[in-house]
Amino acid sequence: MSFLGMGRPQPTSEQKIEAVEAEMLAMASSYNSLQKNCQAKCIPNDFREAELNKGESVCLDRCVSKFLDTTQKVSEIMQQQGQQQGMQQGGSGGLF
Amino acid sequence: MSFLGMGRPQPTSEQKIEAVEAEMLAMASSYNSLQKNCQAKCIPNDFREAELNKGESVCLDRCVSKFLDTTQKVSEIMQQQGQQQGMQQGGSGGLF
Amino acid sequence: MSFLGMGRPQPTSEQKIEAVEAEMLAMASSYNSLQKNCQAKCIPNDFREAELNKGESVCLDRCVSKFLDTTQKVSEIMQQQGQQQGMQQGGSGGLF
Amino acid sequence: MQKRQVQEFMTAFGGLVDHCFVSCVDDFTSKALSTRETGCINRCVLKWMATQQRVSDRFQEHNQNLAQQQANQASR
Amino acid sequence: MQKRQVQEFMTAFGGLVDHCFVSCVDDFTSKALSTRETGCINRCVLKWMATQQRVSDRFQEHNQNLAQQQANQASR
Amino acid sequence: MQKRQVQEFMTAFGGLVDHCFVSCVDDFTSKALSTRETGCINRCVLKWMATQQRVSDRFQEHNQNLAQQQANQASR
Repeated sequence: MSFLGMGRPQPTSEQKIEAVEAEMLAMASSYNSLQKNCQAKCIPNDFREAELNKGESVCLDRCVSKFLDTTQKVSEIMQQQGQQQGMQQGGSGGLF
Repeated sequence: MSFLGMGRPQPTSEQKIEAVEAEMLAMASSYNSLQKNCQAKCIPNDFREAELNKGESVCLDRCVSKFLDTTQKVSEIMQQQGQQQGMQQGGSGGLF
Repeated sequence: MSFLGMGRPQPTSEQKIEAVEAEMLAMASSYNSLQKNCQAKCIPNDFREAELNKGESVCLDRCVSKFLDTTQKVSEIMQQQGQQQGMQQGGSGGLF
Repeated sequence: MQKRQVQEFMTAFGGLVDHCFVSCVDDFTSKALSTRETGCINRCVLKWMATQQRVSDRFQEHNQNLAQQQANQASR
Repeated sequence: MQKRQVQEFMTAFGGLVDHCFVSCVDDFTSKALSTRETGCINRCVLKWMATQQRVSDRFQEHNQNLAQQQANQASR
Repeated sequence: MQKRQVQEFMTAFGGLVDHCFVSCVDDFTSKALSTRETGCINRCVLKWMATQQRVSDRFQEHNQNLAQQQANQASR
């Protein structure tokens, strides 16, 4: 589950807790985003039926898979770019 | 105002505070959402005038009414579906 | 940097801290918004190239300038309208 | 944690109200919801709940598979 | 509570800047805001404030009506 | 402060995933990302990082100019 690769070099217990919190936060935001995006991609907005039809259900299943693969892919590319190193070493993460 | 029906069976005082906080939070997010949605529905984006004209004003009034009724309606439907029971009993609310 | 004009009349040290926090928060949200809006205005969504081309780069530079000027302008207009006075004096800021 | 769950529920609930309001309500010639709008909201909520459930099921499956894979790697 | 109010104001202010920037600024052939853009931003802010005020008034009326109804029910 | 940075990174990361998913993935006839989608995501991330960097540089320049101006005013 450590798709952000946090807390690698001998972390203190406080760092461990923060890493877990960060991962939970990542999962939570990823989950909300997953729901929102797959709804937008697979469910038309006219609401003529209250049930999911076959096509919508299959679309959702594939969408979950593709969204999680996209998350994984984006994470890998960013790690390759060494962007996260700067972040983890407490340096200014390029934000300010 | 308890449109989420929280804290019904003999709550402790801590639970009461949390319930009040939850309702305030609900009101705050509902209020921001109300502002945003009625702006989007009633105010065109070209900004040729600085004042609200008659049509826009009436649209806003009706929009507030319809948005709050929608909030109420959504809440009722969810309660009917018994979704919230699971939530209140401390069970996993289907989120994770 | 005090584009919100906070904490002017002899603030206590607690008020100073809160004012600094508020400005940081303002900067942070302004910064995220800056990134999002200039991306949307200047970068097409087809992603045929991984690099910024000349036109996109120049667009981003001008966009940053225009976004920050817009922020400044909005803040000035609101101050003129005396909206913030009510806010700073702890009065109900018209929100609830 | 309890508080977090409430907040998450709040966010989801707010998102649902937004979604169904944007999709279903667009007639501002009257103050009350029309029968058509009410029906649309009803279907919108039920479909949203079904969607959340299905996506949630797939997400949990995915996490279990991942945990399984990690356990297999650790015991190798 | 004070802090919460500041945060809410920040959110609203940020939303306003976003809204007026998206609606009014779309010429990136120069670095400075044009007269047209500046005028549009001005009207956008004033209209936004008027909109907020009107929606806020209706929302308060609604809450007062609701409180009144609950008081009536309780005293029955 | 550390925690805040993590949260900001999380928000930015989530925004990036959203952005590239919305822009690049729209074929749901299969479960796996296609070569075209994967290529698009790759370019999307790299371009996003380049964009963030350029905007960040301009923003810092702006803040330094502002600080300089305030220092000049104070010493006058």
